[in-house]
Amino acid sequence: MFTDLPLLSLLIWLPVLGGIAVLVNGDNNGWARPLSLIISVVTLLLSIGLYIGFDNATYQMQFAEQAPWIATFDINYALGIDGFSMPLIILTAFSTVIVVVAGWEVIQDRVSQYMAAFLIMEGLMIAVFASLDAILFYVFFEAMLIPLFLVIGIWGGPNRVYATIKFFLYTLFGSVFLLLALLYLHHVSGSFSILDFHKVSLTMQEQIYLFLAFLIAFAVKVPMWPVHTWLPDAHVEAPTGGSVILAAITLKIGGYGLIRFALPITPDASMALDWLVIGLSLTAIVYIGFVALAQSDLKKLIAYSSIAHMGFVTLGLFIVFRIFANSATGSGAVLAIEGAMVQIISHGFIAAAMFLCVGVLYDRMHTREISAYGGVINTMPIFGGFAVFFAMANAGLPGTSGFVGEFMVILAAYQANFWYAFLAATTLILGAAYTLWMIKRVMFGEVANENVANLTDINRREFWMLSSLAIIVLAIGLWPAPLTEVMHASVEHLLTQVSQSKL
Amino acid sequence: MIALSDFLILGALLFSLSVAGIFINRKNIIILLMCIELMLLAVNLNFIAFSHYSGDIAGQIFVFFILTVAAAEAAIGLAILVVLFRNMHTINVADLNKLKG
Amino acid sequence: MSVEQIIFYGFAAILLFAATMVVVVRNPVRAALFLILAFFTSAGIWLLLEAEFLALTLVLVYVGAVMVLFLFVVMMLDIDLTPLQEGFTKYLSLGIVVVALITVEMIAVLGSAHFGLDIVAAPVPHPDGYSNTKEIGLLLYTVYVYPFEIASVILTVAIVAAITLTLRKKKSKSQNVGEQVKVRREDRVRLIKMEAVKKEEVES
Amino acid sequence: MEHLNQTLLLTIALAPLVGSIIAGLFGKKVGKVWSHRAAIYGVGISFVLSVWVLKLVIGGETYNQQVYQWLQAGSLSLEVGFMIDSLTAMMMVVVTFVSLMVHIYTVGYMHDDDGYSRFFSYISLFTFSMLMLVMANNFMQLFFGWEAVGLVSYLLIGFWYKKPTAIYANLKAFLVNRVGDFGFLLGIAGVLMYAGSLDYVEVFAQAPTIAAQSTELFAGHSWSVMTVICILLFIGAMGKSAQVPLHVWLPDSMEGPTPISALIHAATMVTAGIFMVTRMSPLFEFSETALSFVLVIGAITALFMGFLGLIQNDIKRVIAYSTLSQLGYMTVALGASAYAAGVFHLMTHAFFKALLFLGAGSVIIAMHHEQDIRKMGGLKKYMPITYWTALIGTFALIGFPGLAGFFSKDAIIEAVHASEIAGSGFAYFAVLAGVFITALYSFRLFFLVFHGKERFDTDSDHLPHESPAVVTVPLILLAIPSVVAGYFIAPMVFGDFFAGSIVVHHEHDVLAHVGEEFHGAFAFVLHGMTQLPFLLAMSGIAVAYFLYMIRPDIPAKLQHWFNWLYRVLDNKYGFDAFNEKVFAGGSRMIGNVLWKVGDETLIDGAVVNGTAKTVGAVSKIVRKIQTGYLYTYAFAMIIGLWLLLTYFVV
Repeated sequence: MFTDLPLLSLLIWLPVLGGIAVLVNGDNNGWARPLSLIISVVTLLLSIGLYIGFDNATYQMQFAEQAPWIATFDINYALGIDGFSMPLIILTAFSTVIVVVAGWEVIQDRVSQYMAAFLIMEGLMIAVFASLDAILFYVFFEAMLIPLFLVIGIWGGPNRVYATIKFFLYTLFGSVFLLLALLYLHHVSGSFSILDFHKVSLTMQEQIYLFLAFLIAFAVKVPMWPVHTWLPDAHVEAPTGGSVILAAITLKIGGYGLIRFALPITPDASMALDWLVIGLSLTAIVYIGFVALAQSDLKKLIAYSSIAHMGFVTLGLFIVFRIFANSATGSGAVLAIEGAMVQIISHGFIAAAMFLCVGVLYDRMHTREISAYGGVINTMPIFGGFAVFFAMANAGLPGTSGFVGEFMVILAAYQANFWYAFLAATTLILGAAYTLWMIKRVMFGEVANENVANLTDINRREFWMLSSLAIIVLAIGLWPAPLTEVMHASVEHLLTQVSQSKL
Repeated sequence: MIALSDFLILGALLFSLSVAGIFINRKNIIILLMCIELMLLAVNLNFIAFSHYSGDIAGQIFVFFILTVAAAEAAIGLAILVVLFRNMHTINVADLNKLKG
Repeated sequence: MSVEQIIFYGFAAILLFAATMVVVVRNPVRAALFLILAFFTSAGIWLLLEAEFLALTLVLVYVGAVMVLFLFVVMMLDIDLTPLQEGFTKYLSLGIVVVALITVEMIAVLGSAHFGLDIVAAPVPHPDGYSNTKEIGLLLYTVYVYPFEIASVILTVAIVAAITLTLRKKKSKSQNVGEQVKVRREDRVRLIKMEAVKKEEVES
Repeated sequence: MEHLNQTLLLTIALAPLVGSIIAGLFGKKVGKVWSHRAAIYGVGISFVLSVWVLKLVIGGETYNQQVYQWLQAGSLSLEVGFMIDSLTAMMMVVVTFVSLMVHIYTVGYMHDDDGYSRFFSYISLFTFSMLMLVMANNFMQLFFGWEAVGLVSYLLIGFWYKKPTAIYANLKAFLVNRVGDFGFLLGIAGVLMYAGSLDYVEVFAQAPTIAAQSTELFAGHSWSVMTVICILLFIGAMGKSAQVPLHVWLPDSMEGPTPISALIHAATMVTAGIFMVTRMSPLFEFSETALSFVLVIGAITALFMGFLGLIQNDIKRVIAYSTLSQLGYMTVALGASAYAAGVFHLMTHAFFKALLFLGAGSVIIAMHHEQDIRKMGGLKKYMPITYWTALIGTFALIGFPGLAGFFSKDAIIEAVHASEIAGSGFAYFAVLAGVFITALYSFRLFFLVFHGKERFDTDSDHLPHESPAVVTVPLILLAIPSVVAGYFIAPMVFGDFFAGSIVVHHEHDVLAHVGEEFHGAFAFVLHGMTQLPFLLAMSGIAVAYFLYMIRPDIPAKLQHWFNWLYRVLDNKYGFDAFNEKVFAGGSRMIGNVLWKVGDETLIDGAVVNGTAKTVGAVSKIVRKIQTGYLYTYAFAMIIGLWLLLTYFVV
């Protein structure tokens, strides 16, 4: 039944138009929240239709739609998904529901605009994942920043102007190179279709330049060291919902971009420059792990931990070449790519949950300083349980989704080089250190001060919000197979693409 | 017979004069507007001369449009001037520096 | 010297003189009047070029409407002329140099070397019964009909814009019945709760 | 249920989990009583079924099947499954038995605690995790159980989350364990790389091929792959089984409630490392280097951690150091390829050490949560059951002939004596000296607690009295195997009980060597009476009696004379201070430097904001051109016009 519907278009335009409807409806009649919730839930249900109707056996683009958009320049409204983008779309739809719920009581100011921003952003982000036309991708890639920019700029913290400008300039800086690369590829291939880009053959020099352009564009998004410094600032200033979307989806676009563009379009350059990406990823894991240890601001700490976790994504994507060189069997390479993908998805849930936890505390205490807390679990036992659970997930405990991706990538990294695995595995120690030290200082101990003593435990809304995330995190951790199954064909296809020289 | 070049040179001189006018009357916005009208006149002259000598009436059509637009421009320009004067009590271009950073 | 040449040079001389005066005179009223002269003479020159319709349009539209508008504005505004004259000589020399350079270059390009009679021959005069207006009209309402329509829209917009810009909003004294009917108690009456205060405290 | 099957095994594993969920998530709703009932029933079911499984395994059955596929990547399939053989079955029985005892005991011990249901939830969850660990048939699941027991340990050490020392200790425990897991995970990755699978059977089948390969970790130095993998795996065991230098967390973990000290930090979780190495015996056998490494680490732990037990005054810490030392013994056994002896000691140790801890807990209840042994004494007459069970536990610990500890420990000592791999000489000395030390500190504790004068307030109304039945019954039940478990030595150590699960290469087979002189358990006891270890143990008791009963002034003097030595011991060889300063402080400092200098100054300051500042500076200059005056722009336009014109003309 789902194949008959233009499901992707629905997923894109329902939230966008719904967002506009919420905006038009305004703040006065109290419909902004329920309407937004309905729209986001319907979108989520529709997105689950993607999973149901998805054919695991093929790497071909599914649910494809095609219509001319700007015929003069051969730009098409081409949509389609494969095993990489489908889980990300569901993640997006899910995160938006969570964000709407998270902002239910907290946002009192300009509710309709807040909700509308997130709904529109949802549509745009789904469009980013579903676009098969380079220009379409680029347009959504950029347009998505606008609602996020507004969310941070309007509902953000005291230093939000600095943070938003930094965030915006950083990402724009990256995307300029992306646009150049796409235009050049159009020049070479005579089409704007991403799938045609995959097939075009390029000289080594062309590939190097294109690869660097892609890398800069997506490294900023991921973010990779050393272009990561926008993230902590943006997170710290963003409202909870903004942080959730930022961590859960926006960063993923970086990893997705590398999968969709850099690896298949420029496989030879990726191979030649894999040392660069691997080096930066390992730096991110180790360096950022230490930096996170030194943070005194809850959100900064989690933001830094996000960077370290995303290091696994880029590491997993680019160790495949070394694995090919080292072993005849390809299972290590599959493990690496799927590990990166699982890490992407899992981090989406865990980081979202961590930011929601901080949000829960911030709503009550209006501070993010770790030193202002202490003994929170005495007054908020249920919340404490969730916080410890998500902290463990963040530290990569087996049984939670945080473990799966890291485990797969570390296993694969060993097959590339022992020292890669060695450095990557330090996250076991560092990740546990910064997360649990934070938990110790915030949650445990005697009640630190009167403010903590006056805390009330989470209400029903917050409980369901956190427990739905907890269930998913646990489910993926205990049985990741349903998640990885959908990717197999696409991963295999990607591996054949990267292993074939385009010279 | 009058050569095409004569008309063109006349147009050029007219244009130069109006440019000079902009230079030396750089504070009086009314005269600046008048100089712009003169400039357009010079351009129109060129159009008509070319049209005449090449026997193509399209040039005259363009002059027609230029006249239309110039009339519109003059009307709006003067309206702005009036509003400006009403609010700032001056038409001195040197005082119109609100955009200066 | 043929009649045509005499007319041309005569008109050209007047045109240049008028243009110079527009630029040089300090009083905007006089400048406007000289501009009118310039339009008139150029209309004459256009007649030489067999552009009768445009020549008349120039006189009618420009002299009759635009320049009157100019004069009207100039006279309506109470302009203090003294500060506007500042720097007149300061930029004169620079202006003359730049303008002279431009002129020399333009004449070098447009002069008889490129556009002389031997290169561009004078056209054959049109036969009797030829109507410039008719020709323009034919073209204007066929080939250029869309630009023509757009031009008309531009004019309309210009009119609207000019009126809107200069329109002064006066405080309307008319009553709005709707608002009067819609009014509620809260809009008019404010109930204030005040603590009862003893007399002594007030005094202290 | 005639045969081993999935339903049976799943029931064993999941029953405690169900109990845990009932007690944990619905503890408030079902109330205290049903919380502990749920947990105890869960573990009880597991125990009964585990015994059943053991019986089936003794009958010759084995089981190895997947429950579900966890993940598939390419040709690699990661599964969750169970492998049941004699080793697993024995571990299951030990774990569920001790766990059941502790569950029952907890009813009394935690009676008045606010977190009653939560505690039951945790220990049941622990039982589930531990069962998953031992029943695993692949490395992934092993690692899952491994980390899960670590998590529960973290939660339980920090059970009293208001105590600053407790939450310090649990963080420390988790992090130190993570250091071990770091190595363990790398080891697993290595296994996957060279064996192409994580399934035990497939990996073990490939062991010879793996052993034939070598790798270069540092350029120019060729290492045997098997050595690298085994040492990495053993680093995991070092963390979990608290071997030097990753032992630092175990003494601090005594901040947790006593029942979990017995269950997790003495009987079961800390022995997971021993279990793991035993399970991996088909791999370790291929690397003598790794075995030597294991042996030496174990020997160091066995001896030097024993010393520390001599000067501790906290009743639980003394037992904790004794646990460390005993874990060292087990590790030594592994290093000497006497896996069966190691596992046997694991089992006997689980019984008597749990007994000792629970006995200590009983004393602590009686002393109203006073743990300092200097403030105890003469408790014998107040709490006879605790006294006698503790006496049995202590004798078992020091290896008194006839009790459980004797058989296992003597087997280890004999095995090390027979071993010929590098480091066995030192290890033999260490385990012998360890016997004396063990006897000394054990009886120091025993005498100080139960004998001598009462050093507490005897006038008060709250005189110590015997604990309730829920406490004493588990003590008695644990005392029984502490006595009799040793007689299983014949099948377990010298027999073929572990034949299917432990692989020992002929040239390392010390137990076979020792076994040649084994003529039954009673002969072993009689033989043991004449041997050096027995004499050492007896002299240990004698010295303890002399120092702490006859001349209590001497220890103080000794402490005075050997002040430097005392200080070294008191500082636990400086491990804690070193870790605190170098690792904890160092990484915080590195973090701060990277953050302040790397991120804020270099990247943000120089590059990001630097760019912004450069742009600002340039625009400050450029802005001067932008006067905002119309005529300036007109002027610029005209100049531009002229320039263009000139360009085209010329």
